[in-house]
Amino acid sequence: GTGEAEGGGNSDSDEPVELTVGAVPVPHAEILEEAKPQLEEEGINLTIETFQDYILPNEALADGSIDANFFQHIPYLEDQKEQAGYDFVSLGGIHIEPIGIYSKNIDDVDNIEEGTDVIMSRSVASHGRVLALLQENGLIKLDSEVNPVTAEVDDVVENPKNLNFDASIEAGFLVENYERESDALVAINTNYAIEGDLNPTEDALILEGSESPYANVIATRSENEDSEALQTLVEVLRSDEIQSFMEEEYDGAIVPVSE
Amino acid sequence: MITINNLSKTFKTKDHTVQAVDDVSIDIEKGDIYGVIGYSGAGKSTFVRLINRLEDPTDGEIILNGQDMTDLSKAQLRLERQKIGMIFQHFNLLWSRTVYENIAFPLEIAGIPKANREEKVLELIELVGLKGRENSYPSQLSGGQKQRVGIARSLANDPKVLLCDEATSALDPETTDDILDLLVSINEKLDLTIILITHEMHVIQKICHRVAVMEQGHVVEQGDVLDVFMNPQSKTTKRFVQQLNPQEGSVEELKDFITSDERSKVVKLHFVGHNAKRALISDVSKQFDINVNILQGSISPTQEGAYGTLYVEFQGEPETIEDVMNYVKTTGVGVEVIDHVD
Amino acid sequence: MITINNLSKTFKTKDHTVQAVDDVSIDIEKGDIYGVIGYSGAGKSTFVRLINRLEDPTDGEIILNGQDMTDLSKAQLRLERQKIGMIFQHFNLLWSRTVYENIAFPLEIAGIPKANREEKVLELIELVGLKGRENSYPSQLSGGQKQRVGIARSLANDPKVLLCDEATSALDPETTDDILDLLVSINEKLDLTIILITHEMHVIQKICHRVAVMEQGHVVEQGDVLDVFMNPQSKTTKRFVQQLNPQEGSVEELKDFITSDERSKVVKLHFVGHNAKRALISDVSKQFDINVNILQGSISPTQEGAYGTLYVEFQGEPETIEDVMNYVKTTGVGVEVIDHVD
Amino acid sequence: MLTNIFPNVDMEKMWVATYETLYMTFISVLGTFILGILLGLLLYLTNKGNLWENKSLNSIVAIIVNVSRAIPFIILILLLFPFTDFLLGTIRGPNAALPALIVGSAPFYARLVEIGLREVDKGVIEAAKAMGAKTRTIIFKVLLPESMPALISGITVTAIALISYTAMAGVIGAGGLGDLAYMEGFQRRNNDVVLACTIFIVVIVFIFQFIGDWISKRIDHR
Amino acid sequence: MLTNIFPNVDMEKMWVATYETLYMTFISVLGTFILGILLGLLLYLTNKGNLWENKSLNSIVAIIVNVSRAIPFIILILLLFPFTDFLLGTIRGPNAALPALIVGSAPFYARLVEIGLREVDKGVIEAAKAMGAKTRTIIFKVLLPESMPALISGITVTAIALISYTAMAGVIGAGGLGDLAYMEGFQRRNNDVVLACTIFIVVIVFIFQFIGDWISKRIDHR
Ligand SMILES: Nc1ncnc2c1ncn2[C@@H]1O[C@H](COP(=O)(O)OP(=O)(O)OP(=O)(O)O)[C@@H](O)[C@H]1O
Ligand SMILES: Nc1ncnc2c1ncn2[C@@H]1O[C@H](COP(=O)(O)OP(=O)(O)OP(=O)(O)O)[C@@H](O)[C@H]1O
Ligand SMILES: [Mg+2]
Ligand SMILES: [Mg+2]
Repeated sequence: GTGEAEGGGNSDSDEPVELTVGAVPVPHAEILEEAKPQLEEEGINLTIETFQDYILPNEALADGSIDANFFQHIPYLEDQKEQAGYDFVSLGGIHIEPIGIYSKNIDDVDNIEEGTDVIMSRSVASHGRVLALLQENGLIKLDSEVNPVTAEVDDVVENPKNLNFDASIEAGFLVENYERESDALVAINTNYAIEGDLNPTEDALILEGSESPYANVIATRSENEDSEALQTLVEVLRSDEIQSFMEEEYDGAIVPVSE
Repeated sequence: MITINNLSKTFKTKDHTVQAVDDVSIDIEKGDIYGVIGYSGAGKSTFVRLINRLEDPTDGEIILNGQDMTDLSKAQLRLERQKIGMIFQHFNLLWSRTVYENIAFPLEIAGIPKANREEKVLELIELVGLKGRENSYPSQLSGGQKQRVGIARSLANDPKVLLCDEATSALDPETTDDILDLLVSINEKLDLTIILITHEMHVIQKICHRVAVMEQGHVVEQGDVLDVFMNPQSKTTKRFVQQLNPQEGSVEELKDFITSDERSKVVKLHFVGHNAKRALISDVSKQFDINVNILQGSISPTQEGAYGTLYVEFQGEPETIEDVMNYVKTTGVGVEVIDHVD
Repeated sequence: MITINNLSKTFKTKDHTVQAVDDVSIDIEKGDIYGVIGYSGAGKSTFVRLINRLEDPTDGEIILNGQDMTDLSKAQLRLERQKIGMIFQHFNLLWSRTVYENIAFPLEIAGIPKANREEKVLELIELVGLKGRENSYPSQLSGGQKQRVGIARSLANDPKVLLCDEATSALDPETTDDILDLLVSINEKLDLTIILITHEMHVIQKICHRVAVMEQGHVVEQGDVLDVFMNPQSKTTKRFVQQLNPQEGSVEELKDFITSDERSKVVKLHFVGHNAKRALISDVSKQFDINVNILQGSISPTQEGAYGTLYVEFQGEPETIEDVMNYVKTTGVGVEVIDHVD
Repeated sequence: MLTNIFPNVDMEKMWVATYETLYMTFISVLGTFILGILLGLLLYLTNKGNLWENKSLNSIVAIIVNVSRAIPFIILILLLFPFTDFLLGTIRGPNAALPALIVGSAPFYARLVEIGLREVDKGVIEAAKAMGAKTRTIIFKVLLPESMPALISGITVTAIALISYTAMAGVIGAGGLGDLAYMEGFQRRNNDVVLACTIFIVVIVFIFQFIGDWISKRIDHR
Repeated sequence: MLTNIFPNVDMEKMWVATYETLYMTFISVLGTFILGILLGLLLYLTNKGNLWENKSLNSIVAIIVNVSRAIPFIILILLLFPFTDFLLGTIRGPNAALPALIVGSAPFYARLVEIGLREVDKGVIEAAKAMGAKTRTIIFKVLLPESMPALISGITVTAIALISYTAMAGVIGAGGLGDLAYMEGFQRRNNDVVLACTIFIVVIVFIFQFIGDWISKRIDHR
């Protein structure tokens, strides 16, 4: 609970500090898992709570049942803080999962035909990100008054190729859609792409660059901002060992960050 | 014991009202077996259900042991009902309970502690002849055995009155006799008042002391069974009395004997009660120069003496036949010339 | 018309086998109303269900119009069944169909085009007296009316044989008479062979020409109804014959008359058939110095003549009584001294 | 005024979603009705003492029915992807939801059908047999008509369950009111949208229940 | 050998998930049984011609039952958050799934209870009344015991549906076999895990069905 987190970081103490962090299974929970031994050395006993959606980890953080969470990027965090009035802070980014747009039949952005389907996850949190990526590649134009992070399909103002957006597919089904809906563009989060035996760097038609603002962060309640245990957690996650684990394990599909 | 005054019950449904029981007044004495007979829809069931207030009367009063059943509170009514046993045509046993548990049910309802129930239940099981079947479920019993359980159950709370609604109508003739014998013996042993609904005349004949005949909610006739049998007034009653002697109804076969010959007359003889002259035919044959052919009919014993009808043919001189007729009248046997059959 | 040879049916269940029908041989002639009577479980239903192969016989043959029912293919059997009507105790009407549609059902099954059905159905509705109720559903009919629909339905395909399994057992006595009359009239009008199962003796008495008595799968007695009535051999048959005259059974009341007095004897007189001497009592009274008291009993007409039993008391000198007994025997009336009642 | 209480509700989207829900429900109810009756008849007929008594066939059908009743819907969708793709050439949209909806609810309905068929008076079936009826005639002219009120009230129950099921079909882009409530209401924290969708669903439920009750009353002449 | 066919199956995780599924199913079956019988009794007793005849109360209960039957599960979870939080102090894990599971299935079971109660012979109820029984006695000694086989086979059907329902509770971290199949099997394309979970689920289904059939046979003395 909260109490332990606040008193955490006192490595002189014999009692290990309990830390509970919420995460989605891949890759966040796996990265945390990898960090466990190092944290133990630092006197921190890490418990990982896995979540399947993007609303509840923040709810759980708000009601105090976890000390921090590790699943979201800054734009989403900001948006959620605004919408739900959370008093959260980011303790720093750990990695970027570049989102990619894949297609079985389309091999070049220039060959995208009129009326092509664009399939993306039903997670509202990622819609803006996909749309921003499409905008960067000149396929659509978003309403300039809208923050690209929270943009919705409705905010597309220019759509020269008449792309057809389907933004309601279960994220877990995206790879299956890539396989079967061969004429469509499918925006797949990197974690699902990896699990679906896709290699983002090779298979993606469009891949987010490392300049992406979507670094995944450790988030916690403002009151915990100075928690030593959480600071230690961030440090460990940015350590060389963990960073090289990410690079190797995820085949370049995950880009570690350290700022 | 039970006095019913001007009892009425009207059912109102969407499209019409039914006067199921209409201004019925009856007196039933302690220890009576009181029969109520009538055709389907006559209001018999409604009548008996009014007595224990399964239906609320529209009008009238039911005085049971000096207690007016119509002005009881809910709680009082429940207590009162515990003193009225009821037996149903379809037994209405709980299939989820054994014979023992079914009979113990009214005792549970009356709040009698478990320990005190056992003796009573076993005694009743013995009484209705089901010893050894305590742990059977109703589905393992024959119709007659089920009705015995029903009877035992209705007696569990030592009721003063037993209501039977077509208690034997679902049983075959054999079993019916069996159950009726049981009812008579209980009536005698426990001095229980029994009100018995039926549409079968022979049930009335066999065990009832008094009878009321219902038709369209009215009691059209009531009194001692023999009185009603002897002088059926209403058409309904006549038809029921006929039921008892089916041959009496089918008088068509008499046609062949009804001729215009003055020397032959078809006569109906009606024997009623203890002093019915059983030797009548023999007497007449001796005293008069006349032949008596028995055509059809029957004589049977009832609770109150012999009862029956014989159709006979008198053969002889017209004057002799006339004399015979007059003689028969003096013996108390009913006599009637049948000169046509319709 | 129907010849049944050594018919047997064994049911095998987990824990025991039941020989429901056991080596039954019966000949039924065209136009007969053939009754089969027996207690519950005697195998009556199984017997009749074997005839139209609702059950497959274990052994024996059923020859119907020269056709052995036991070696038909499935398709042939279906065709053959269309020529056998069947009436059920519980009517077995389709509640989802109107009277008209229920009666048309066998015609649909036989593949008769819709247009051709109408005439037949309306004719049958007329025959069973249900005109005007064509569009009623079974739930809107009384028991008797339902059975009329059942009868009409069974006649739709102009069957040569009608099987009735307890066709009247679910009906009240009134309605039963009604339905039996209808069966007789159909039998006469259409010269239909009827096999009629029942456990009620008066049904047999009223309409059957011939009867078989079943007991535990066997036919213990068969023949003309009157023959069987007159000389019941088996205990079962005797008990059934008693059913017809319930008073005959309850001979307890005779006890009071059975004394050790040599000058009084209780005698059972048995009248059977067309030549039953109806004037017997009158005759005896005239010819002998003896008094005849009628105690109980009944005489009734059957399809084949009068039939009945009277219990009488002879009062007179012992020798005279002896003479009377000998005289009665010469008249063809059965006579038997009752010296004890059990 | 309504826009005050429901500031985020877009009526056009609501109608589209309502149409999608009704479309999916109607078609899948139809499919469930047919498939369920087939399976239910099989269960009934192959049971002991019935027309096609066949212990092993009965067990196989019973296993299929039990298993598909227990498989979670999302797994069912997944397992049916190849079939759906083959049948419709797509795995997205309302149509693609239908196979899973039907396969998910037909076994449940089949059980209700079986129960209904068991209530048919054995005597009536026997009467039809005694008249020389073919099995087909018995099925179509006796078993189904005589159990129709039970079949109708069963499909009503199933249809109402299907309405809630269609929400789950949102995961493959089938849309509908349940999905709208999740996407626009829950995920965007617009409680008014959740409420509006719930109201719409409830109204649809009542209409279904009303129609079901009415039909089953009309055809019940018992 | 088994590890050859199921290379990705972690038996420890399987047992944990099985435990979670069983835990959620047991508790929610229990809750559904009690709440469903309560609602079913209310539906029955307030119906026309019955002990507590009350048209408006009957309509209210019927509406509650119909509405909660139709609300999609995910929306139901959401709507119950405040209640769950108040009751359990958390909105995550197997326990937090229980309110939604129970509220989602009790109305369905209530309908089955009502149907079962309607089958109780009116004559038997009347007999109890004629003996002077209180309403409570009639409920506990007549209505419930006499309808018990129907109540048991109803809860069996409901329990099997609940097993598939628990998979959806995965969204709030409740775990269970359905969730394991989705998370570890489907999402990671480990078909062996999907298969293994499905087999476990099917086995559980059969055990439930067997127990249900056995009990209902044991107590049915009709
Ligand atoms: N609850 C009710 N609502 C409306 N009408 C009723 C009700 N109960 C009985 N009736 C009507 O009251 C009349 C008398 O019915 P009741 O059941 O008392 O007749 P019964 O003599 O017992 O007939 P049966 O011999 O068929 O049992 C009938 O016309 C019946 O339709
Ligand atoms: N399908 C069956 N399986 C096993 N035993 C059976 C079956 N059908 C009938 N029996 C048995 O065969 C015997 C004869 O039964 P059947 O129904 O023919 O008698 P019944 O004379 O018609 O009796 P009831 O008057 O009660 O109708 C009974 O002992 C019965 O238990
Ligand atoms: Mg009645
Ligand atoms: Mg029989």
